[in-house]
Amino acid sequence: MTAALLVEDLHVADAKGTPLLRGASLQARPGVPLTVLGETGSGKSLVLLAVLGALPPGLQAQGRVALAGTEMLVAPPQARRRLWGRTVSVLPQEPFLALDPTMRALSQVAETYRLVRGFPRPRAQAEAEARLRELGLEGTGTRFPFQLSGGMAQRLALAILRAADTPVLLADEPTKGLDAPRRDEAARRLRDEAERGRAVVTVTHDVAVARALGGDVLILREGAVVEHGPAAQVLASPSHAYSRALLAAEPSRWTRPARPPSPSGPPVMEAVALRKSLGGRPLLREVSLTLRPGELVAVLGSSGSGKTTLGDLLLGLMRTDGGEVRRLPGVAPWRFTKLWQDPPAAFVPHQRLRQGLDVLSRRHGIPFARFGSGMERLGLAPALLDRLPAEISGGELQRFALLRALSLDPVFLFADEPTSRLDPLTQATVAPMLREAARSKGAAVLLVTHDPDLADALADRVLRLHEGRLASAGCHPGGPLGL
Amino acid sequence: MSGARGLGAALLLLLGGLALLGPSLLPDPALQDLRSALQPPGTTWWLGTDHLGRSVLARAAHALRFSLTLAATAVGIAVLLGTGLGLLAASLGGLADRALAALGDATLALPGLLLVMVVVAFAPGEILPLSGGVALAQWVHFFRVARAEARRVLALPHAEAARVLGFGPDYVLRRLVLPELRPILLTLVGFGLGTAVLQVAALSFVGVGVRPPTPELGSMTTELLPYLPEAPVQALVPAVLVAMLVLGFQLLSADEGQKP
Amino acid sequence: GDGTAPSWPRIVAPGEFAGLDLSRAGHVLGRMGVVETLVGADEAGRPTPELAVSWAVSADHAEWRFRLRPGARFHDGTPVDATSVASALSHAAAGVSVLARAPLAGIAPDGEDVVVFRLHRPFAPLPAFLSHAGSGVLAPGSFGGSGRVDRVIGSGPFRVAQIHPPHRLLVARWEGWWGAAPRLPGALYLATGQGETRAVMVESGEAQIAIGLLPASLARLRRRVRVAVASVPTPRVRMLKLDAASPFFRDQRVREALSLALDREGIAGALLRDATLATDQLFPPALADWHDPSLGPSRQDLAGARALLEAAGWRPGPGGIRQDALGQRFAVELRTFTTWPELPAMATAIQAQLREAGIAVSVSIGSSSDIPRGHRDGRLQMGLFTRQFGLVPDPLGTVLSDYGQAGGDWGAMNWHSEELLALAASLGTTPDRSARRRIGTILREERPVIPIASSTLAVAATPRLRGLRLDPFELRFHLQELDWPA
Amino acid sequence: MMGVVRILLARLAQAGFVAVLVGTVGFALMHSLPGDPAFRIAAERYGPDMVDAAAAEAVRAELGLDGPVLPRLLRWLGRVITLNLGHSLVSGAPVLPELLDHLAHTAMLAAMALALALPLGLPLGVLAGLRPGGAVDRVVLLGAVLLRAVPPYALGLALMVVFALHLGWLPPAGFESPAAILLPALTLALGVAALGGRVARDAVMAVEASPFLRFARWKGLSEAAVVRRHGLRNASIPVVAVLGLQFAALLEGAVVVESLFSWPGLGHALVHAIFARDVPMVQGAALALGLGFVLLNALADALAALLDPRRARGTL
Ligand SMILES: Nc1ncnc2c1ncn2[C@@H]1O[C@H](COP(=O)(O)OP(=O)(O)OP(=O)(O)O)[C@@H](O)[C@H]1O
Ligand SMILES: Nc1ncnc2c1ncn2[C@@H]1O[C@H](COP(=O)(O)OP(=O)(O)OP(=O)(O)O)[C@@H](O)[C@H]1O
Ligand SMILES: [Mg+2]
Ligand SMILES: [Mg+2]
Repeated sequence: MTAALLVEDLHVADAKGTPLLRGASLQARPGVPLTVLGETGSGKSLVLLAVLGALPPGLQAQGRVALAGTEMLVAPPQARRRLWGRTVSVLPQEPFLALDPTMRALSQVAETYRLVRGFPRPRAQAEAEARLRELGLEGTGTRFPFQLSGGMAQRLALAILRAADTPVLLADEPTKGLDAPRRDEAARRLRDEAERGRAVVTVTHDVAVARALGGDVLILREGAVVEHGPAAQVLASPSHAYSRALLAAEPSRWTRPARPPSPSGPPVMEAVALRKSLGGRPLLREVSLTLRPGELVAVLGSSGSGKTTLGDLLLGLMRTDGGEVRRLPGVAPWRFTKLWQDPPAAFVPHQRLRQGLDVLSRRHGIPFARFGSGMERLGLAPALLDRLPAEISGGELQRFALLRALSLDPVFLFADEPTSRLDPLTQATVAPMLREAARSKGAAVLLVTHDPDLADALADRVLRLHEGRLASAGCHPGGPLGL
Repeated sequence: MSGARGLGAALLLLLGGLALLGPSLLPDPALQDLRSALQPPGTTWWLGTDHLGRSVLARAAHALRFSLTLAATAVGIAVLLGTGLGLLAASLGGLADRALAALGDATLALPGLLLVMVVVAFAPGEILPLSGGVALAQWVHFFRVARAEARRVLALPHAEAARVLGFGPDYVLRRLVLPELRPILLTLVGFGLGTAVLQVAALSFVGVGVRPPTPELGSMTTELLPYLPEAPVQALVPAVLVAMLVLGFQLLSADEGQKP
Repeated sequence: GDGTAPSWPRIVAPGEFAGLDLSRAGHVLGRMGVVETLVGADEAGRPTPELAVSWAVSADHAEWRFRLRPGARFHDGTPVDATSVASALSHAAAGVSVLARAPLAGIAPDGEDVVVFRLHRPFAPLPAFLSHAGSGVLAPGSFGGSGRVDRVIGSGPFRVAQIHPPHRLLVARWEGWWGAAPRLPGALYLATGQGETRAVMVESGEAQIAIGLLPASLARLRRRVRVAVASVPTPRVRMLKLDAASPFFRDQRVREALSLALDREGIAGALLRDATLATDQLFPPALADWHDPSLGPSRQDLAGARALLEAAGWRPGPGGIRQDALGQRFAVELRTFTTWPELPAMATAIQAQLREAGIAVSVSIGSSSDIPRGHRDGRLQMGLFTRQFGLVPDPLGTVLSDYGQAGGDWGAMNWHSEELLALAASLGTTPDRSARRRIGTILREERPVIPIASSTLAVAATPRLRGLRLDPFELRFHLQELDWPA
Repeated sequence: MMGVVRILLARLAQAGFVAVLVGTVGFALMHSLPGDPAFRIAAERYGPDMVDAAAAEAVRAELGLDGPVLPRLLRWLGRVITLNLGHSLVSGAPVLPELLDHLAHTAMLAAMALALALPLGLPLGVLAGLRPGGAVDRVVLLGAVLLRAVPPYALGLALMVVFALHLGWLPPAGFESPAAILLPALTLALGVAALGGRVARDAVMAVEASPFLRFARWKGLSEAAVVRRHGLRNASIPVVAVLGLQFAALLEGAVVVESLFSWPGLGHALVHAIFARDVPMVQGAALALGLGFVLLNALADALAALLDPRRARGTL
């Protein structure tokens, strides 16, 4: 059987000639899922865009990309466009940006059935509802994207991908922000697609997803393929040093820190009996929480349970329906800060990163050099500073968000899925910075994550948000978290 | 599209040059020769003469200076006032927002002509009261557009992020809202300039505008219109100049709309 | 449906009407043949019988008796009798109308068919005053409780079918008219302010008659086969009014200099498209008794004007503007208005021409009322306007009100002539042609006002329309004589 | 439900505020104009041939124009609640019915102008925005600019000559046949279409650059579907804001076109009223327009909220 898609020796460089991809090659066959793992910023998303024939203007590509017999690098735009939605479909890395802000969720799924696949309206509607249901989104069809939680938006994008039912499916981090059952569910759906004879290419940072998908695995680093082979083989016994390091960096394998000294000092942030309803439904029923300096508390909870809402209430970005939030008095307001679940949403789209940091440094009197050393620690190349937020990879942007937040010397940091777009190896270097912010700078950090291993590895306390209430999810260290 | 920008800049420079230098190089625009009324363009009168036998070229140059000054002043005031209040309303919200919106409605509701007449009554035919009057009639447009756009941008997450990062409303409005507002503002400014010229023409039409013999682009067209069949060039020159002015601004803002 | 039918011609004219009573709508109701007057006027302005078949003045000139037309009826069927005529005209005389300016002591019926006007003093032009649109006869049923007109019931060949001030009047043939039955079943009057619009409307067949064409469109329309253009001279003169008490115009030589500085033929030729309209007589050729055809229009004579100004003590000063011995600049304001579209352009031409003579004129364009008001409060220096000497067909009335002892709102300002007053008084009893000419001469020599150009009334109509007759006094359209065969 | 009531009440309060403001300021402005009202009214009533000092004095006596000013304003404000706007100083007729008639004509004209402008300007603007710098964009830009640069008076006359005279398709002016609205409406529409099209083009360009539109294409939707379902709605948000204003401007600003086409609308009447110092008429017109704008803006805001669900939250 021939490859449904073929990438041979793909080179991509930016306008200045800086290489972004250096001779990547891969192929995907129907029925065999291909999973791409790799370092953040290594070019995974670019490969997918190249396959789709939608590389951003300004980038130059060489090599060969063949999709269902069409040479995507040289084909005229109309020829490429004809394949979209019929031969190939894609789940972009940032669902928040891909969804039409003014269209209801169900319509965004149903229009694929109706307009691309030509189903009559009632059937399209029914199919779309089924897709939503499969992903646990029943009842959200009439909502607009801004009324969805991060994980729900992610699942909605996945539903749209599945609705396309094309021979080739490209999914860029389809499971980020999902809790384990939903993640596994999503992975199983993708594997099913492959088993139905589709060529499925999935980019992920989650080794568990790669395992669940099976098929072939490819590991990318600095724009080149370092390893390629059947999942079982590559995941179990990687041959390349980088692959080994990458796979060994899963949070579950991190060494746990020593037990912290029990926190003292006046609470930085205190919530008493918070209540909040959204869309007419009570979301937080009674949430109380006390955070002291130096404390890192993790909150787990299923997608849509109100974690982001809780953070917004604490930071005063949303009004409470009842209860009280108390902050440590006498502290500048910006030292209570937040890492947004969707990094692109929090960056000014028309502002280059350098400019963004520059105004920040001037606003708060932070020497710009401090950003330099921070970037080095976070593995961010200085060249990235001159790009727009849309021109760097998801993981790079997420690290810039972290850099920005930490530079303000926060006393309280609400970190909403701060590592969702990072590969395990990078996570392992970045995540400790959060702990460090708490330990050595005395900040109170409220970490939201879906990854119990990560919570377990970082947090002093782990809480669980369930049915509008916060409960302790076990005690540190090491206890089984039983989700 | 930077070719378009260049063209726009060139047009505006050309017009600016004509307005700046023309009056001193060309004959007195009020000089009449009734027996040479409505002469076609030729070597004596490059653009012909009007119904009173005055040089249309000389009048056009003077009119351009007058109308440019007037339109720029009027639109300048209207943009500053309208955008300023619009941003203020959007960022304050609540009662202040509603009060400002009501003020805008009230200004719109008061007949523009009445406003202009009252302002102009202080110094009939003077450029500043005229611009003031026109600005008074135009500021609401900028106000409402600025307010709507500011409300939209202020609700976006990156505006929220800027606030969390400790940036004040000043920064948010200047760096986040204004860049989004700029393309539409530029478009409106371009048309606003043309509208200002035409508004003054409409005022002359009802007898409130400039006093004779001041040449002014809008009323030049209106005056010469009855003679269009006999003297098409003369009647169209002022309109063409206004068009070039508006076009220049539109071209200048040509690729502003393309957000990166 | 609005009752219009394709066979009802449409007339577009500039005049709007601000209400129903004759002081506001008389000019429209009269022209459309709804309201009649006791006396009409022929092309030369001579009185003709209308609702009155004959009239006579008593030997002491103190009483006029008008015998009414037998069988005339109002549109509501009631007879036009002496009582209703006397009450309608008394009503007009009490309001804003030309009748109010006549020296009336009372109007009373004498029997069924005679109306008697008693006067304070002899007043020869009374019949002419009675032909003015504001002196129309409305039926008693027209007046509501407070004496306001709330329905228009006239006695003319056409009755009101619909009336919507200020734009629209639809009239329908009235079968009970005393004259020969009109051929037209009805007609529509539409006030249309813009001359260009009227021209296009008649050219495109949307209107059948367009009254008052702009000079610029006239030439074009004359070349069209789809319209017939006709014009008559009217007793309307464009003129400058000067404050003869102001330090600028006190001296008659200055007023004469102004007149000499003007290039009337240039103005008339360029702006009115007819150089022959230039005139420096107050009374245009249309007023044959008053006009002196032996006097051509005075030519522009800048040298003469400068010399006169020089002689009057106005010496050249800085910037080419003259100043007097005290150093006062000869800078004056000229007020005009836009009701007649040519006035602002004429003001601009005058401004340029006076500038040549060393006089700085600033032009202020406002409302027509600025001129009478400026006359009253003394602020007016110069005014440019048009004056209808046939406001009543005998200009004597206008002369009396404009050039009397105290001058007139639309005439002299702070100027009068004993000789003229005496002549005018004598005209109250005798129709003396030489006295009339003499009045014209006095005005021409003393120049309390400076005439510039006379007027024509230009009308365009569908050629198919038969029997169109132009009225120089703009009192009637003569619709009852029109025929518009299909 | 409570929310709706609250919004309605707020709008009502705003309307009341605007009414009082507009009535008072209009009154004050009219009284600060130079010129003697008695003369102005007489000129408007009796025409230039008949206006003189005697006529002005008669008007002054009839209307009691010399009385104190403040009580007149208070009386007006007191009566407004009962919808009694007084009588016109010129025609003597009650203001309200006259005003409603003018307003109806103007609203009809404005609505027709908008109805003509939208299908004219928006599609062209959208096409131009989809291919900025392309042929359509250039032609549309040039056309828009020319249309906005020609005085409405000239534009109207040109249309009249072409459509009424040469082609004979439409009546040139007047309000005798229903078709007579078309030419004045078209004259106004061309200007609105020019601006609306231009704003639409900018908005489409902005939306065109957004990631969700790219994603809509990746979904496989046809270009038409992409534009229709995702482009237009998002791009129409700023367009609605601008067009709402244009409509407002049309209500008042059609003076020149109305008098050119003899359209018995508010603009024309208003100019006359201002010139004639017909204070109750001007106050009434300003009041009607003010309330109209409050309503119009409420509609525009509602439409914006409908188009942009994020706005509907109301918490900004
Ligand atoms: N439009 C662009 N212009 C210039 N450089 C770009 C552009 N888009 C991406 N890059 C750069 O190309 C490199 C690869 O980006 P890509 O988005 O493919 O990374 P990725 O492997 O998907 O990483 P992540 O896991 O963080 O999403 C990054 O260094 C990024 O900064
Ligand atoms: N404006 C809104 N109107 C109605 N419902 C809303 C609105 N905003 C959020 N919601 C709903 O509130 C719930 C909680 O959202 P939140 O973003 O807090 O969830 P979360 O716990 O952060 O989920 P995730 O892990 O998926 O990010 C979701 O069901 C979401 O659909
Ligand atoms: Mg990526
Ligand atoms: Mg969340």
